Amino acid sequence: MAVLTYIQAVNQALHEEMEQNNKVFVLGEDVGPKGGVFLATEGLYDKFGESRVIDTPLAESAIAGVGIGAAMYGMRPVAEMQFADFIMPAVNQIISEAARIRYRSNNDWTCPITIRAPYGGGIHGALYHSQSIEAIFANQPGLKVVMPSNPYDVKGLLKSAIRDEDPVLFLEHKRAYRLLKEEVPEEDYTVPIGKADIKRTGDDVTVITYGLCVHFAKQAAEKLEEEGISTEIVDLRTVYPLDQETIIQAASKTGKVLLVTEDNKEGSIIGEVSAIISENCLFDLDAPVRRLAGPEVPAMPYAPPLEKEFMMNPDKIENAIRELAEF
Amino acid sequence: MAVLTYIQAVNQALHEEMEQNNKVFVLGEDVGPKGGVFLATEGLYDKFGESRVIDTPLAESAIAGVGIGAAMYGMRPVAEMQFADFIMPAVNQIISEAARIRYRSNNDWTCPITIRAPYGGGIHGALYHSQSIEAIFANQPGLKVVMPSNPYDVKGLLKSAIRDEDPVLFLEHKRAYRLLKEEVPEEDYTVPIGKADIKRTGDDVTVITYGLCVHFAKQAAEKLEEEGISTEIVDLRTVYPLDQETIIQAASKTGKVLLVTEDNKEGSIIGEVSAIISENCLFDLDAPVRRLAGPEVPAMPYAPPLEKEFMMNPDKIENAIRELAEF
Amino acid sequence: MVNQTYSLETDKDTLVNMYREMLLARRIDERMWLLNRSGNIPFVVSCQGQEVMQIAASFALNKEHDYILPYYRDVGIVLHFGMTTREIFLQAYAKAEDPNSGGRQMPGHFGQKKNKLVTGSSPVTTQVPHATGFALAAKMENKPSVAFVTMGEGSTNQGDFHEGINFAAVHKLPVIFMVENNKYAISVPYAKQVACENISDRAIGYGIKGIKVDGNDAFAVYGAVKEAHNRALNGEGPTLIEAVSYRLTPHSSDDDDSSYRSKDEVTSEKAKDGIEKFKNYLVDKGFLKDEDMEKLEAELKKEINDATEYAENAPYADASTLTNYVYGHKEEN
Amino acid sequence: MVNQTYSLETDKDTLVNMYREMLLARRIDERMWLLNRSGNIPFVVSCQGQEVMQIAASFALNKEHDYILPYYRDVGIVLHFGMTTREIFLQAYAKAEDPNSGGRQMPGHFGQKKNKLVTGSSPVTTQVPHATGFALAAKMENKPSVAFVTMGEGSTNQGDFHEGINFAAVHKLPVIFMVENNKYAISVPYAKQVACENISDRAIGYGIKGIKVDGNDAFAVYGAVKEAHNRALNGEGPTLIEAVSYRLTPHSSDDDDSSYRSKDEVTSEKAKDGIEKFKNYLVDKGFLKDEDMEKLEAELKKEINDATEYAENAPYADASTLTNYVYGHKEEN
Ligand SMILES: Cc1ncc(C[n+]2csc(CCOP(=O)(O)OP(=O)(O)O)c2C)c(N)n1
Ligand SMILES: Cc1ncc(C[n+]2csc(CCOP(=O)(O)OP(=O)(O)O)c2C)c(N)n1
Ligand SMILES: [Mg+2]
Ligand SMILES: [Mg+2]
Repeated sequence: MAVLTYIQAVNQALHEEMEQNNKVFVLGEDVGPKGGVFLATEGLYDKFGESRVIDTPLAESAIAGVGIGAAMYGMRPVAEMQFADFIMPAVNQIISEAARIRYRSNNDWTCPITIRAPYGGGIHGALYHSQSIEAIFANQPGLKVVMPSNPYDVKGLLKSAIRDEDPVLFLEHKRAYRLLKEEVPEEDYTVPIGKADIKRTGDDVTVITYGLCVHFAKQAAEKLEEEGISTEIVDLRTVYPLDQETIIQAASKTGKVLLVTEDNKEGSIIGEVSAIISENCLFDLDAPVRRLAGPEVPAMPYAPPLEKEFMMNPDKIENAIRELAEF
Repeated sequence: MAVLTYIQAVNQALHEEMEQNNKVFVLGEDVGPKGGVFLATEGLYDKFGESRVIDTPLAESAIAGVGIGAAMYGMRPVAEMQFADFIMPAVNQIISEAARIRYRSNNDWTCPITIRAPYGGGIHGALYHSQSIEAIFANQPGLKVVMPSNPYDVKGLLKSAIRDEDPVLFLEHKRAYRLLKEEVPEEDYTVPIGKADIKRTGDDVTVITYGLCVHFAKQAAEKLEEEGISTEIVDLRTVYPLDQETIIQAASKTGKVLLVTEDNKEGSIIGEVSAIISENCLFDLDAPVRRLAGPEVPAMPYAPPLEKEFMMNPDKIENAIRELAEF
Repeated sequence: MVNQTYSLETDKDTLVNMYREMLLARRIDERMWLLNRSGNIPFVVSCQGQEVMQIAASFALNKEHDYILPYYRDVGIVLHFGMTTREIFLQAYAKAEDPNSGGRQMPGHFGQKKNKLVTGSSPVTTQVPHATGFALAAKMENKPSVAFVTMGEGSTNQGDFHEGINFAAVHKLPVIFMVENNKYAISVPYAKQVACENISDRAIGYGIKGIKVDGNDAFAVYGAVKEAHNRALNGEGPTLIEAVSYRLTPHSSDDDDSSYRSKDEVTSEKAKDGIEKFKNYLVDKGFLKDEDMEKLEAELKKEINDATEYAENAPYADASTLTNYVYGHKEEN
Repeated sequence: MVNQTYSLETDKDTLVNMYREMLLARRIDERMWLLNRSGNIPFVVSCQGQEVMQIAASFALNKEHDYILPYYRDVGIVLHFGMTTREIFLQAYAKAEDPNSGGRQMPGHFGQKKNKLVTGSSPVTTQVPHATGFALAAKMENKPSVAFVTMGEGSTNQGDFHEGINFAAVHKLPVIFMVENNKYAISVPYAKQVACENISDRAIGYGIKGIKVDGNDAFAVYGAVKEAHNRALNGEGPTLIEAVSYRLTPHSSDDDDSSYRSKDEVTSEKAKDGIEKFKNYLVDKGFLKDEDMEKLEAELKKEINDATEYAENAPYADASTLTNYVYGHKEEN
């Protein structure tokens, strides 16, 4: 097994899926000869040619909309939004169209499109290259929103997304792209959409999170282990629709739950997680369900002290776990 | 005091604000000679002329975007989205622009725009003329989302929105337009944005909701009163950012909380309400925080049996309150 | 009219069939209004005034290969591509058997996969990039399919019009964009929608062919669409066609058009009705006799009566089906 | 060049000032790259190759009345409208004193109300409808203000370009849309962005005036913008101007342009650099001597050194300010 970075796992999944199924193609801004601004599509243009690796005009609604048309036809488009922040012009196509096509046609038409977008902060990207955008889409039945935390899951989930019969929004944390590496099997495998994953088992406090914060939570948990605090970590992986079963089990297990997101708190998807716990585990709780999130500002600023202040990190998580453990 | 319908209250607020301040103008599709498809802007064109009552091309991103430009200039635009469902093409302008202008310019520029949109179901509007869209916008610091439940609040809140220094999304329940009537003062008054309102006091169960569901909750509460069940009803009025204080007080008061929305449940704004209660009132709760919402389907169908099945109604609320009371 | 594969003017059967379809669309629409005004169906959005362009365009397309992305006024188009009169009434009544959506969507939201009619929604113009996507897929798969998409002239001001056509133009895709210019977007007249003289001039800004035709003239529309179809098949890329007529009814059964246009205007436009014009042509040519007309009207009436009755008596979808088909099969990896 | 209020060709001081501003923009940009490559600032997005059109356009506008909606390459424009060299370095260093955003936004995200420079964001083309909004407001208020907005040619494919210009066209608003066509959208060359020969041809589809000019020719750009400005003030509505040059640097400091264009291409385009051309014109006319050049370069260098030093030493905004200015004063009704 080779050690791959998070972005190499994206790239490998694309290569393999395009090899296996000639209905799979990619489209987006700069995905062709340049290989994408983060090199997610590196090598695809040379291998599969310009008819399957399409540099589009600078128009996100068209990238999504043309992809949706091709998906209805029967293709398996993988559309790239250059930054998740720039998905906003495509919201109408994604929500009004992709998410509703099966339902509105009473199962006659379907829309198996995958829309990839790099999200998240910590890369000096400022307000418009750092955002967490999942909450905008996490209320739309018909759509799935996947946010993997580690290279292994990236490869397996991206393959599942491309093979899924329904539209999948696949959000990749851009700070994780080169930061996170691990062994990733060369062979074909998938990771199921809709299933959360226990990334670490523990007894004192349950941390439920997703994306880069899983990495931070692991670091925090390791440190706390030395202090004798045992942390369970749930990686949501699919943030919409949520895996209620795993959430309920893990929350009930320790009775102390910390929810973590890089997004600003109010209206973020961890509110829904909290509500699920509240509905189902009230009498198992030993402490209020605690949420740790970004501040209530529109997006992350550029200047280093401000970005740092906004960003989630292992220390913040460590402190919150400790507080809960001591509650 | 005259008895006004919900939509007449909208109309009266617009007339009065345009009279009082010549920076106020309206723009949207069919808002001119036709007076809007729901007649919200009736009479404005005749009174204020076509330069202040602007029939726009069919282009929501421009309606929002041009309004935003005019607001930055110093005007007080009131933009109408013909149906809330059609706000989707304007999401980029609303979220990336309106909500971020003050913050990104470090308070140099501001964007005092009001965007009105009729939302909600129960009018045979099917998938695309019935949606609850608030959740899409309820995670965006810089923006305020107001959803009044009754004619008095409509007039007072719309005036506050127009006078607000920041962008306000003003969502009007279209089923309420002609259904709900009450006495509304002719004089100038405002209702504060950001403050929830106790629409009924009670001791057994707290219902927290907004929009048309407040009306349904009142009907349910009246019936239950006869059975000796006493219901407190909180009308959120502003669904973003939420009035945490009022929510916490009202939830703690009875210890039994029912949250109601017409939206589908997962990812709706009542998840956030639940999370706030969970964080702050855990030890005051006598029952799990219960959520009553629409089913997890992309949007409300047209055929009467399907629409009826989807829609919230007093009976569903009554049953849920009773169950909680008996918990 | 270049490269026409057969001469429309002389093929009697084709012409009479075209007339039949136009008239059927009109009669269906008229019946809808009656049913609406009598309280039997809650909503109608009309094709009246646009049947000629719809049918003429359809005849220039290929039923076997082409993908059709209609908009809400296209009763004529969906009829031509295989939706039955009964099915049209089933969707008007929103009954379970409605092939478009099983009664989930409002009337006029067409879609029927077996006839390559692509499902549509209410937000206007989203179908334009979809059509480009169909054309892209067909090209990638080397299929002789053309995507044909329609929209109102008001809808050409949406960003998706611009983005969808530009994409198709850059990639020289086999797609035909036909604007049904009926001079109003609900209450907003042409002059308040755009400042250009011709919607078809927008083609220049995409580097594609633009054609403007009288939408009441079946031959002109047929010729333009045929030319566009040939261009598409020959790899010459997309065409933007503007067909001009008039919306003879209010915007929908919920609209009162007296607040924004005069009776006189409507009356004078009615006089230009293309169906009448087409009929007169057939009569002049001797293709259609008085007795044919009577027979035809009787046939259509029976077809519409049967369809109405069937749809009226058909059941609604059961409330228990509300949550069906949100997602397909679960991922099973 | 019609209706010109003064003859640009003969006004020596104006011409020399123009040259000074172009050169200042270029030298600032060059310094930015040095600072980036030496690790002092994390990001640069460049104006190189577009200074001539930026300065020439600015000189045709009215500093007192006009509203300017620049895009991220418009160092030249913001300089002309009053942003100081020091302020430009403050934003490059993202320091608290940066008037654009206090260091909140990335470099190149301009905005300074006192100079009527309207705050911009990263998603391209959102500023186009804003410009229409400023023009609408100015017209409603009867002010002699024109809105001037720029964008790259790639950005003309966004829906907001279409919607914003169409709105302005219908209402004949005083706004100038200037496309800075530098032939690339990051790695995507013109031919993969659009199929039309001229971006300026899109004007036809909006029923407005379109003008294409050589962006390396200051006189041509000045004339086009002056004409557009006059049209705007005379109530003749918007103008779409396309000014063509070339992006001399990679897209940004994060881009490696060798993966998508050849060195040869870049070299041959560099030879057409408009600043050099403009300087030669001034030298030929005798408006600029060698010693003037030396003095000028020395002046600019000092200005840039001072600004760099100031910005480098200026403090960042304190972390405690992170949550300031999300909303204005609380509603107090
Ligand atoms: C995005 C969007 N905005 C608004 C509407 C409401 N609406 C429905 S039809 C219509 C006018 C359409 O005009 P046009 O495109 O000319 O088509 P026509 O109805 O005249 O055939 C409007 C504004 C909509 N359906 N979608
Ligand atoms: C909506 C949106 N999509 C994508 C991007 C990423 N992006 C930044 S600049 C750029 C290319 C812009 O090209 P052009 O408009 O020609 O301007 P230029 O940079 O060449 O001056 C892209 C794709 C963005 N900023 N906004
Ligand atoms: Mg129309
Ligand atoms: Mg460019």
